[in-house]
Parts: sequence; C-alpha cells; structure tokens
Amino acid sequence: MNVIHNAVAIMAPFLLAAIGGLFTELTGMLNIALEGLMLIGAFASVVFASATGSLFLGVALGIISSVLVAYLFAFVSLRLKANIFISGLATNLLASGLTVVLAFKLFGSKGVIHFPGAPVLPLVSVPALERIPILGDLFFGHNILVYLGWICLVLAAVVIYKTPFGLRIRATGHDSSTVESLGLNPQSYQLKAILVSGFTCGAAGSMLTLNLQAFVPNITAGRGWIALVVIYLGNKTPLGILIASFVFGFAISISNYAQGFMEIPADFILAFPYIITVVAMIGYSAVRHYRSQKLAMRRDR
Amino acid sequence: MTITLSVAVLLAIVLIFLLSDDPGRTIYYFFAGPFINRYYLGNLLNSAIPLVFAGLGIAVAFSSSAFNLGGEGQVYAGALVTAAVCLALPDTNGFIGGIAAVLAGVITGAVLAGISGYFKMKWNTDLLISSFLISAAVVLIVNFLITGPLDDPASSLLATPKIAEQYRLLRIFKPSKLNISIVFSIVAAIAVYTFMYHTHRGYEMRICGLNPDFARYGGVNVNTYLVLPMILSGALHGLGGGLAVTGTHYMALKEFTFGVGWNGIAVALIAKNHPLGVIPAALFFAYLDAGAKAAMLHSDVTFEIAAIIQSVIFYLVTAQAIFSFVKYRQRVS
Amino acid sequence: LGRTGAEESPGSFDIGVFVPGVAAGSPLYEQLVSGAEKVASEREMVTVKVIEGGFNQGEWEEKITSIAATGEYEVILSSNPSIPFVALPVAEAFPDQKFIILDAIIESHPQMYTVLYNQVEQAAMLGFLAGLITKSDMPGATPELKLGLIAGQEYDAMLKMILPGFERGAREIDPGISVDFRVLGNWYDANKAADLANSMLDAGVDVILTICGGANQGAITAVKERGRYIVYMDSEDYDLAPGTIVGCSELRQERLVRETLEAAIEGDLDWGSNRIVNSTDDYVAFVDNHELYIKSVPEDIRDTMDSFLKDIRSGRRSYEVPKYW
Amino acid sequence: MPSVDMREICKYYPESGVKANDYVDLSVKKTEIHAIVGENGAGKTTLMNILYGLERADSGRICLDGEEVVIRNPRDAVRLGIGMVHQHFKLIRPFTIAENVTLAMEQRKYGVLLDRREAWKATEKVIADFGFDLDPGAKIADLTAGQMQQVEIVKILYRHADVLILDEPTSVLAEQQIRTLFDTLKNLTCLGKTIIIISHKLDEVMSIADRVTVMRKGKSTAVRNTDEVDDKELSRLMIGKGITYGFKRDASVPGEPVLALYNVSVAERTGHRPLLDNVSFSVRAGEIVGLTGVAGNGLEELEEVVNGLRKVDSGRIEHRGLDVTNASSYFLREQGMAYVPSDRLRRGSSLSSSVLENLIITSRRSFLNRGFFRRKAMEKFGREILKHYSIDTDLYVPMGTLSGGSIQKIILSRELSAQSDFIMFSDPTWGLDVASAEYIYSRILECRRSRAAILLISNDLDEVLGLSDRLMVMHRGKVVGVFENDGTLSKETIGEYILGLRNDFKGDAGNDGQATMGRGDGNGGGIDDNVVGGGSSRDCSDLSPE
Ligand SMILES: Nc1ncnc2c1ncn2[C@@H]1O[C@H](COP(=O)(O)OP(=O)(O)OP(=O)(O)O)[C@@H](O)[C@H]1O
Ligand SMILES: Nc1ncnc2c1ncn2[C@@H]1O[C@H](COP(=O)(O)OP(=O)(O)OP(=O)(O)O)[C@@H](O)[C@H]1O
Ligand SMILES: [Mg+2]
Ligand SMILES: [Mg+2]
Repeated sequence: MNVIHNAVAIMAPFLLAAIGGLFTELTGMLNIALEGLMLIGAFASVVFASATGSLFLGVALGIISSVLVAYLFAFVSLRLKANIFISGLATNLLASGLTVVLAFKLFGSKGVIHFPGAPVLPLVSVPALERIPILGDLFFGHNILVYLGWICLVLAAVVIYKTPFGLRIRATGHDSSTVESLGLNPQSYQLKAILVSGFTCGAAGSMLTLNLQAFVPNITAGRGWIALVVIYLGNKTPLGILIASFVFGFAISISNYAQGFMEIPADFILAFPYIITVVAMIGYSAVRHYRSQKLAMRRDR
Repeated sequence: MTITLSVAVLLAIVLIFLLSDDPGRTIYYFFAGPFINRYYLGNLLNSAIPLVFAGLGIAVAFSSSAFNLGGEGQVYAGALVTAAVCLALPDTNGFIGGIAAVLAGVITGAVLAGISGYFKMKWNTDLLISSFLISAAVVLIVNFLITGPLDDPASSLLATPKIAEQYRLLRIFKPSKLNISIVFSIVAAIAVYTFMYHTHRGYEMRICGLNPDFARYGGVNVNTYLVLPMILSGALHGLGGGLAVTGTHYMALKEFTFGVGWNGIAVALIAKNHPLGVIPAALFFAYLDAGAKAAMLHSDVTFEIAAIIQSVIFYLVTAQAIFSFVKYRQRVS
Repeated sequence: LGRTGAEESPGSFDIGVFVPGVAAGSPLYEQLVSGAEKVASEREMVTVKVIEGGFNQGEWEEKITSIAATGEYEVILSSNPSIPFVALPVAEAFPDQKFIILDAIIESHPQMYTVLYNQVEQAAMLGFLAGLITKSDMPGATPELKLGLIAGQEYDAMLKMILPGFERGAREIDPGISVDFRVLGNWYDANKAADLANSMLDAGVDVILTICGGANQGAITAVKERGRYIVYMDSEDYDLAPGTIVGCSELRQERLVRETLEAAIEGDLDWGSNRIVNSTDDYVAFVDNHELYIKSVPEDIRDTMDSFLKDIRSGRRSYEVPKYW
Repeated sequence: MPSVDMREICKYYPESGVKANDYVDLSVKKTEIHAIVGENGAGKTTLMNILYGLERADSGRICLDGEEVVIRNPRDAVRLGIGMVHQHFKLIRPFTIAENVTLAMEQRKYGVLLDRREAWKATEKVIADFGFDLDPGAKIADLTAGQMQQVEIVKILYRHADVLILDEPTSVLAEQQIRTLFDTLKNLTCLGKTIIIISHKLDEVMSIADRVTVMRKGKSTAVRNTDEVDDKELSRLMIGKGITYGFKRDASVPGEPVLALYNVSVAERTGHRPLLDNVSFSVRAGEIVGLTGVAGNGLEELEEVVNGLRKVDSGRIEHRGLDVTNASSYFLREQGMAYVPSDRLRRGSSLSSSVLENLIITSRRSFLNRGFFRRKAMEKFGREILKHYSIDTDLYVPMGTLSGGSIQKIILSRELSAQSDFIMFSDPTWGLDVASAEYIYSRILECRRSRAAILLISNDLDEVLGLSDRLMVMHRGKVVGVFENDGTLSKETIGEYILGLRNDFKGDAGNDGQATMGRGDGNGGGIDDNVVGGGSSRDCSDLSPE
C-alpha cells in the first residue's frame, strides 16, 4: 500500500508544524505564522546543512533560525501588543521576501537553488518489516525527520497533559487573567508556546528542503495553513492532530494516485483533500451531536 | 497611531537603505509613488474597493464571533458566477442583467459562507475550519471552471471571455480602472454600519457574538445569529468579487482575486471591526501595495524587497504598546 | 503622465521588458532578460528596463499599462502566450505603443509582433526519446509502456502542443505507449511534485517529462531515487541529475530576442505579423551533444534518435502546430 | 508595627474618567482582620487590585512590614506573601477543582511531572481542614456560584499567603458556610496571618473585623475599631448621612397564580440524581415567594428552567394558565416575565458592550422606528434609568469597567423597568452596598404592590426572611419545606431544612401523594395548600388559596 506509505510522508510536515501550532493555540493565540516559520526553517536548514556538511547541524541551525523569527513574531505580538493575526501575516510576508532576498545575496539566484553537497536525509529502513501490509507502510522506511515528528508528538502530549508547564499553557488559553492573578506571567507562556511553534515549524520546514537538497521559493506551498486546519480538525489534542493530519495526508496521497486513473479534471482532484476533509469534519460533528443527544435520551429513561 | 506609523515608516526607510541601491528614489516612489499621477492614484483607489468589501464581510462576521476564514473562495466564486451570468445573458439590458449577475455573485458568496454557518448551527461544526476548507476547495473548482468550461477559446489568457459592454461599470478616472463601484463600496460601508449599530437585528447579532449567554437570556434567538453573520459576510465577499468583474477586469481570470480574502481580514482587524473604519484601513492597505508597485516600476526594488518592507509596516501598524507607552509617559508628566 | 525610467534622449531606443512572473528560476524569462540586455550592451542608445509582473494575471494589465503610460519605451518586450490578450486593451489606449511578444501568437494586430515556438515538435523529440527508452532494456526501464508528464498547470500550449506532441513522438515508437498526465496545481510545490512522480512511478511509468517550474526539482529527486528517467524542457540541464536526466530540449529564446530586437531597432520588423519558429531554423532544439547525454543513453538509442533529429532539422519530418488561437 | 501600609494611593482610569483612588491610606496591623467598607464604586476593589499588583497606582507608596515594596504585578504580590480572593471568580472553567487550587503551585513528581494524586490529596486536605464541601475532582464548569466561591477560598488557603485579601467573599455563601469561613479566618489570624476583607454586610463586618476602614468616593474617610462603632455609625461614614435602616413589608393579599410549576424534574447529565426532583409551586400576583438553599441543591437549575434557559425533562410550567413548558426565553419575555440572574457577568450582562447596550436588551424592540433604532429615545431611556437608580456612570462606558455593584444595579434597573407581571430575582443584592440594597428592597416591594408575582432566590436568609410572604427551602433538587412567613420563623429552623437535617417532604419523587409542609418552629402558622408537591394533573385553580 504505497498510498499509505506516501500518506505518512506527506503528513509529516503538517504534523510537526501542527504540534507547535497546538501549543500556541492552547495559549489562546491563532498562529497563522506557521507557514512563514516553516519557510524560514526550510531555507536555513538546507543552507546550513550544505555549508557544514552535517545533517544534524543543518536541522539544528534551521530550527534555530525559525525560532529566531518566531521570537520576532512573539516580540511584536506580545511586547508591542500588535494584533496577532496581522503580525502573523507580516511574518509570512517577511519569510517569503527574506528567503528569496537572502538566496539572491548568497547564491545569486532567486529561483531553485541546488545544494548537491547537502547531506541526504537517511531512511530508517527495515526491509523485513516494511513488507508487513499497512503497519510496515505506517512505521518503516521513512526518513528520520518523520520519526522526529512522532517523537515530538509524544513529547507534546506528555508536556501538555502531564507537566505543570502544560497545565499553565492550557490555563493561559482559557483565561489569562486568572493565570496572571496567580502570580504567573501568561505572556511568558505565550512566548514559550510561540518559540515551540518556531521549533517544530523549523523542523517541518527542514524536511521539505532536505528531502530534495534544494530550496525552491515558496516551497512550503500552504502547508502551514493546512497545519492550522489540522489543529482544529484534531480538536486541539495531540492524538486528534495525529489523526487529522493522517486524514489529510491520506486524502492528498489518494488524490495524487487518483490523477493516474480517474478521468476527472485535475483541478477537481486537487480539491479532493479539502472536500474529503470538510465532509469528514461535518460528519464527525453530526455524529458527536447525535451521540450527545442519545445520551440525553438514555438519561430520560 | 501617528507614533506607531512614524516608527513603522522609519523602520521601512532604514530597510530601504539596506536593500536598495538607489534609496532616495525608492523612498520617493514607495511613499509618494501612488500620488504622482492620475493613473496611479486611480488604481490605488480602485484596488481598495475589493478590500473594502472583504473587510466589511470580515467585520460583520468577526464582530458577531463568526470566524469566516473563507473569504478567499467567496470572493473568487462570487466573481466567477457574476462573469458567468453576464456571459450567459449577452444581450440583456445592462442594468437588469448587471444587477442579476452581481446578485448571483452575492448569493454565491452568501451560500458558500452560509453552509459553514448552517452546520455550525445544526451540529456545532467549527466555523473557522469549515469555512477555510470549503474556500480552499472552491478556489480549485473555480480554477477548473475558468480554465476549462468557461475558458475563452479565443485568447490564451486563463480567463473567461470578456463580458458584454453594457455590463461594464462606468469608469470615472481614466485611464485608471477606477469605476463607480467605489461609490457602492462607500454605500455598503454605511449600510453595514447602519445595520449593525442602528437596527435591532444588528444589535442582536453583535450581542450574540459578544456574549451568547447574555443574548439568550435577553430573549434573542441565538441560532439565527450563527448563520446570519456568515451569510452577510459571504454576501459582501461575493459582492466584492462581482464588482471586480463588472467594474475592473470585465472577466474572471484565474486566481485574480488572490489574497483579497486574507487581506480583508487584516483590513477588518486594523479597523477594529468597525464598518466605517474599514474604508481608511482598506485605503491604507491599497496605498502600501500601490507604493510597492510604483517602487518596483521606477526603482530597483523587487517583489521580495517590497514584501520585506511591507512586512515591517504590517508588524507595527496594530502595535499598541508603542502608542500606549508614549501615552502613559504623557499622562505621568 | 509622469516620465520615468531611463533618461530619454532623441534617437535612443528604449526597451521595456515585462516579465510575467519573476525572471529568476525560469530559463525562458532569464533568456528574455539576458537577450535584451545583450542588445543594449552592444548598441549605443539602447536601454533596457526590466519590470517583473508577479504571479497574479489580474495585475499584469495594470502593470503593462504603467509601462506604456510612461510613453518612453519604443517597444515593450514580453514572453508568454497570454500577454497579447493582456496587452490588447493597453494597445488600444496607447496606439503608438509597440509590443514584441515571444512564445505567443495573435492574429494580425498592427502594434504587435508575435513569435510562437513549435512546441509540438519540441515535445515530440522528447516523446520519441522517451518512447525509445521505455521500450529499451535500460536499467530503469519498466515492462509497461507508460510515460509520464507532470505539468504545473493546464494551459493552452500544454494541452494543444506539448501533451499531444509528446504523445505523437512516443507513438512513433509504439502506438501502444500511453502518457500519464498529471497536474501539480502550482509551480513551486516541489515536494508534491515528488509525491506525484512517485505515484506515477508506482504505476510503472519510467520516463517523466516534467514541466512545473521550480517544482521540477521534486520530480527529479523522486525519479532519481527510483533509478528512472527524466526528460526536460526549455533548458539544457543534464548536470542537475546526471544519469537521470536523459534528454533536454531547448528554446533559443535569447537568440530570438536578439534577432527580433535588432530587426525592430533597424526598422525591419513587420509589425502586425506573426511567425512560428521550429527546429529547421534551430530555435527549437534537442541537446544531443552534451557528454552526459552521450554517457547515459545507450548508443543504439542515440543512433535512432540521431536519424530522427536529422529528419526533423531538415524538415523531412515535421509536426504542425494546430491552429488553437 | 503595621503589616500592610498603603499611603496616598492614587489611581485614575482614563477609560471611564474616574478617580477610583484619590490619596487613599490604608493601614493594616499584623494578625488583625481589617474590613474595608464603602458604597459601590468607592474604590475598594481598585485599592486591593493595587495591593495585589493587578493594577498599578499612579502614585503612592506601599510598605509591607515597614519596608517599602514595589508591586508591579501579581507575581510580586505572591512573592511577598499576599493572596487574594477576587470579587469576580478567577477560575479556569474546564479544569478540576484540584487543578485550579494547585495551579501555579503544582504538586510534582520526578521534578517535572504533575502529580495528580498529590494535588487531589492536598486539595482534599484544605477542603476538609476548613470544613468545606467540595469534590476535588469536579470540574469548575459544573459548579454553582457558591461552590466556585468556596474554591476561590480553598485556593488562597492552599497557597499559605501571609496577607489574605478577600473581596466580598460571602456574597454567595450560605449562612452556615459564612460562619465556617469566619471561624477559619479567625483561626488563620491565630496562625499569624493578616486578613483584609471587603464586605457590604455591616453586621458581618462588626462580627468579624477588628478594625474597619471606610472609603467614600475614592477616598479613605475613616478608620475605626469595630468595638467602638455600630452599623448606623458606619453607614453614616460611608454615605455621609444616616440612613433609615430596615424596610417595611406591609400586608398584601395575593391574587391568582401567575406562575406555576407542576412536578418539574430535570435529570443530571450523568443520570445520577435529578437536579430538580418533582418541584411544584406557584407564585401569585402581589406575592413574594422566597426560595433558599445551599448552592448546588437545584436553585440555579430552577432559575434556568423558569427563564426558559434549560429544558425540563418532565412536568409542566404555566404562566397565567398558558402552558410555557420549555418555551424560549424570548417567548417568556414577550409574556412579561423578567429575571435578574445570579451570574451577572456571564449571563446578566455583556461586559464588552456599552452600558446603554446592556440596558436595552429586553426593550430593544420598543425603540424601533421603521426598523431603525431611535437613538434619542434610547439614550433618554438609558439616562432616565441611570438617574432614577442613581447609577453613577455614562451610557457609552463599557460595562466591564464598572464596579461590581454598579453592574448589578444596571441589571436590576433594566429588569425592574420592564413592568413585568412576574419577576425572578436571584441574589439581587449580591455585591450591593447597604444603601443600594435597601433601595432595591423597596423597589421589589413596590413591584409587589403593583401586583407583580415575585420569586426571590437568595442565599441571604435575612433578605429572604425580610421580604418573602412565603418561603421555600430546597435540598438536593427537592422542595423540602414550605413556610408561611408570619414573623415567627427563625433562621435556625430554616437552616436545618437547608442543610437537609429536616425534610417534611414525605412523598417520593413522582408520587402523587400529598406532601406535608414544614412549619415554623411548631408555631401555628398554617400553610396554604397552594404550595404542595405532587399532583401532576392538577391545574392552577387547585393551587390558589380561595
Ligand atoms: N421563538 C423565538 N425564540 C427566541 N427568539 C426569538 C423567537 N422568535 C423571535 N425571536 C427573536 O426576536 C427577533 C424578532 O423576531 P420576529 O422575526 O418574530 O420579529 P418580526 O416581527 O419579524 O420583526 P420585524 O418586525 O423587525 O421584522 C428575532 O431576531 C429573534 O432574535
Ligand atoms: N478597569 C477599569 N477601567 C475603568 N474604570 C474602572 C475600572 N475598574 C474600576 N473602574 C472605576 O473605578 C471606580 C471604582 O471601582 P471599584 O471596582 O474599585 O469599586 P468598589 O468599591 O470595589 O465597588 P463595588 O462595591 O461595587 O465592588 C468605579 O467608578 C469604576 O467604574
Ligand atoms: Mg516501460
Ligand atoms: Mg468591588
């Protein structure tokens, strides 16, 4: 089932970006800068990976760059109290401009920049296990950043639900004035959440360029927005975003394959993932609605 | 506001000095460019029109806590349907047909947004995401219609044929594309303002958005107001799209409304969701864009550099702390 | 309207180059700019100003109008099939403004001169090679008779020239060859291009023609990983992936720009006419002299290809452009 | 040596143009209980917010134990050992009680992980130590206002602050709970804690505080030892003149029933035990029916059912003979029913809207002229209300910037001005100063005189006893006692019913049998048969006294 294997690869960047976005979302901020932060991570990681020849340093410095821009975003939003939606738009605009201007200054091109010397993302390959249907596709034969995503997901779940930090993050989102009245600084939690989103978006971005050993302007192509959708679709829980990003990745993967055998205009097929997802989402809310009604009815008896 | 803006402009100028080889020229065109001739000025005003409609659409939705993130698709689909109706009625009277066409665009926008509102009401489906996803799908479907069935076989543009002469709105500032739909946009802003602040339904709608518990307690039918703001919002977006066809482009081009939906959100937020504030906010937005265009045309500024400069201004335009910090200082002294 | 741009002096010839998009990264647009710049550097009194239009078609007309409105440019030079139609209203508003538009064609318009590349032929050359490869026993060739084409978007030239040309070329080898045509939806999502390529490779495709701008890189990477082959349009780029890219065709846009501009400056250009150029006059070419081509394609295939190319260059074999405008 | 010493504190709110604190001095000795009293809007909360770092003073000094301190935010305050129970709840609604209590001082294991078990235990211990009745695992969203108030107090006790600020902590507590709280506070002072308490109930102040600071219009006007003053003197200090204390409830002959409930039941979400269990009663024109009980025993559900905000599972509600079971609030309001909710911030008002927009919610349609608001008429209406009820604010000020008392007054004035035939009040004087409360009482009695039927839901026994013609007690969703308020009822008796120690309601839920009525202290005060449980098929006329 290559559809599934590819779905897992496709969902990985959404998943990573959504994990960081989950933190900002829980602190009560709609973080639309995910896209821009990913783009910064994508650019910086491949540049640094090729410059240092080290995959680890490339990813690490890519993440750091993304975190730095996230800090700028946080500074403007939290310290200067700019509207977070607009500063998010500004961050995306900045990222799209800055990556290309830097690429031009550094490499003299505003187009595709090839880094043939950049290290390749190693695959975690266990041929025997990969052949297990479905499970093999799900868990084996992916590049290491895919696994980083899964580790981040588990970590995120632990941090959010099992640590004081997570408790405070969630509290901040529900009512920051209460958190403040307890002698905590809600803004510091919001700042940390934004930095976390910078971290995971940097990693998500690095996946996009290190996959190819090349940078293409606008290579994120809207994945940050999809990550945002995934957060809401996943009901703002780690497990939820895992499922939601798989649903999305699967829908995209299917539509990629469907272009080969379906006699439907390509643009329609490109719309598939969105249609599938929105229908799934409405269906889910209907189920939830009727289930709670049923509960109410059972209670009557 | 003045202080915030001056800081923003100052930073923008610093950036221009860093990024441009002819900073004097770039600064001149960036800030004065939109005003150096009728053509630029007219286009500046004209490009503010769709932003006003999108901004109004968002202001209506947001001030009622209806999070419409689907403006992009609603404008685009509204435009396409308007163009399609015009093309389907090549010989109808311009007034009647024009109204029918724009109305069709309005209804399209309203329906697209209304779907999200309806499911929110019925099953509590998340508005933010359903509107976003529907819009993303709609954009692709409209792309298909423009490049497929509705494509103009006579031109290599990815666009529908041009609409008939009688549907084209009066240009009022030639040679620019400014047309009488600017009047409509102002009327729309006033109408939305009046509705929201001077009628009981507008009042109920806002109260529902601000505190649904209070609204329910006060005897307001809260369910209605889960759908109504979305419908109004979509209708305004659709209207913006329709008028972009009949006023500016005379056809629907592939992705020609790209970004209006998102910028509409920014406009509404800068205007703090006040319908009348949307007009200056849209003008400000259009001005920044016109300045960037002028600088690109007349100086060595490229897209990317313009984007960086614009981003700095966006960062600061809503920053309150600079302002309140200064205000605090003034009060203390 | 205000006067802007380069200083005007009597007798000077000013060229406004309108790039519908951004130049960098697109070989055709890069050559458009470099060709014009070369002309300017070689001739006195010729100036060039490049204006990038960005990706929103809706804004192109406004920008071309801005250029025309300066009244300063003897010609506006551009390259893209849609530009003649974008420029129509501008031409109407500025009856003295002349346009040279390459890679495009319009029925006679007195202010315009258009040149169209015969991309049917260009694609057929690649299709022929791809057909040879898919039938061959090259290590990456699969038993299935399937070729692939990934397009950034669907547009007239793609649907009327490139896709049919590619198919016709391939079917000269075997009428049973099919072309799996898929659309990316944009020109930059390289990772999605890789996913699409992978799904095609899974279906048994062994040679892919990729025409999706910056996103080409994704298709190349995916194909390379699986040891199959790419044929490439519009530029000579064997070095991008030696052994994977097995064939490149080229449009000699820079040459066309220079020649056309020279003619315009000398006053020899026949305004209102159009022209279709192809490989008989070497504006459309298959790059068969690159060492990587020689290295990565077996000799027998190259030989067959050679005679095919000779036929085309000499005009013995030709692929007509269907009149789709 | 004073423990807390605030000197010449000034605070100006440019948003509302109010000098909330104008050279205020406050000096609190170590281990004393110090009360702050003053009219609504006098600046008490503001002063405490400054001490707690929620607001910053424009000028002035704060000394703790003789040392000048700078308190920029609650973090500073917490570090300095100050804790505060806010006038409006500061709780995270989706969290459990234990999570709320331990938030910011979490119990940990392995240094980094939350220790839920310990959190639960620690919370349980505080709850038990100080005699509250809460389940640490319960979600805040499921609690009643009274329970939330308890959580707030548990929160501050858990934190071991040295200086405790309590801003109107007793307003939603029942008598017994207040007594427990006061005992707790006294114990705490023995443990070396210093307590500042804001209250409008002067008798409470007299009984618990050692000293009292009086504030008036943003200034501190007097400091007194409680054993040197009486409440008359205090209220004179607060409002500048003596007030006539106490109100008079004259006799009134009730008319026919306006609102009647028959066997109304509401099940709990988990299906555990019913929230309302076969509740039947009626309220007649010209009559005030008091309803009391400990929070969490069905009062709030009843409140919602009567206003159409909650659906009943069985039973019937009639308004003047018309079946209004499960009718919408809109319909009920059209029928002429008014309602002052206990949750004034979330239900009774929209804090980000202006005062005017809050005032017109129920009468919005009367200002329409061809579909448009007549702004002038609306403003006139608003200004008249503000004047009539002497609310010192402006029409276009955001509701959220008003003092707690002013918000309550605006809600009350809105509902009272609606000329309804049925009004339900839930904790109507919560947070009001004495004078305002008196005024509201007189207005309630006025409504009674104009033959409105009034249902008064309150935790304040003095209030219920003072106003009601009849009095009902609820316990665990049931009406456990119904009394004719003939002046012989004692608080103690009612207290026993409230706590569920006595239950005269003999019939089982759903049983058709006649319920037995409780009576005041064995006194002969007869109970009419118009307030009975059971009898699902009876109609209103059966319930009327005639
Ligand atoms: N059954 C109901 N439940 C709750 N609210 C209701 C109900 N019916 C009406 N309303 C509220 O009252 C408002 C007006 O109701 P309705 O549509 O019945 O009046 P109308 O006479 O049509 O108004 P107008 O005269 O302004 O056209 C609605 O916007 C709604 O908020
Ligand atoms: N955030 C604010 N913005 C503007 N004005 C405010 C704000 N908070 C309080 N005020 C004003 O300051 C004054 C004092 O308010 P404060 O809340 O301190 O009164 P209070 O004594 O606590 O009254 P109450 O007994 O009603 O709670 C009031 O007039 C109020 O409107
Ligand atoms: Mg093959
Ligand atoms: Mg107060």
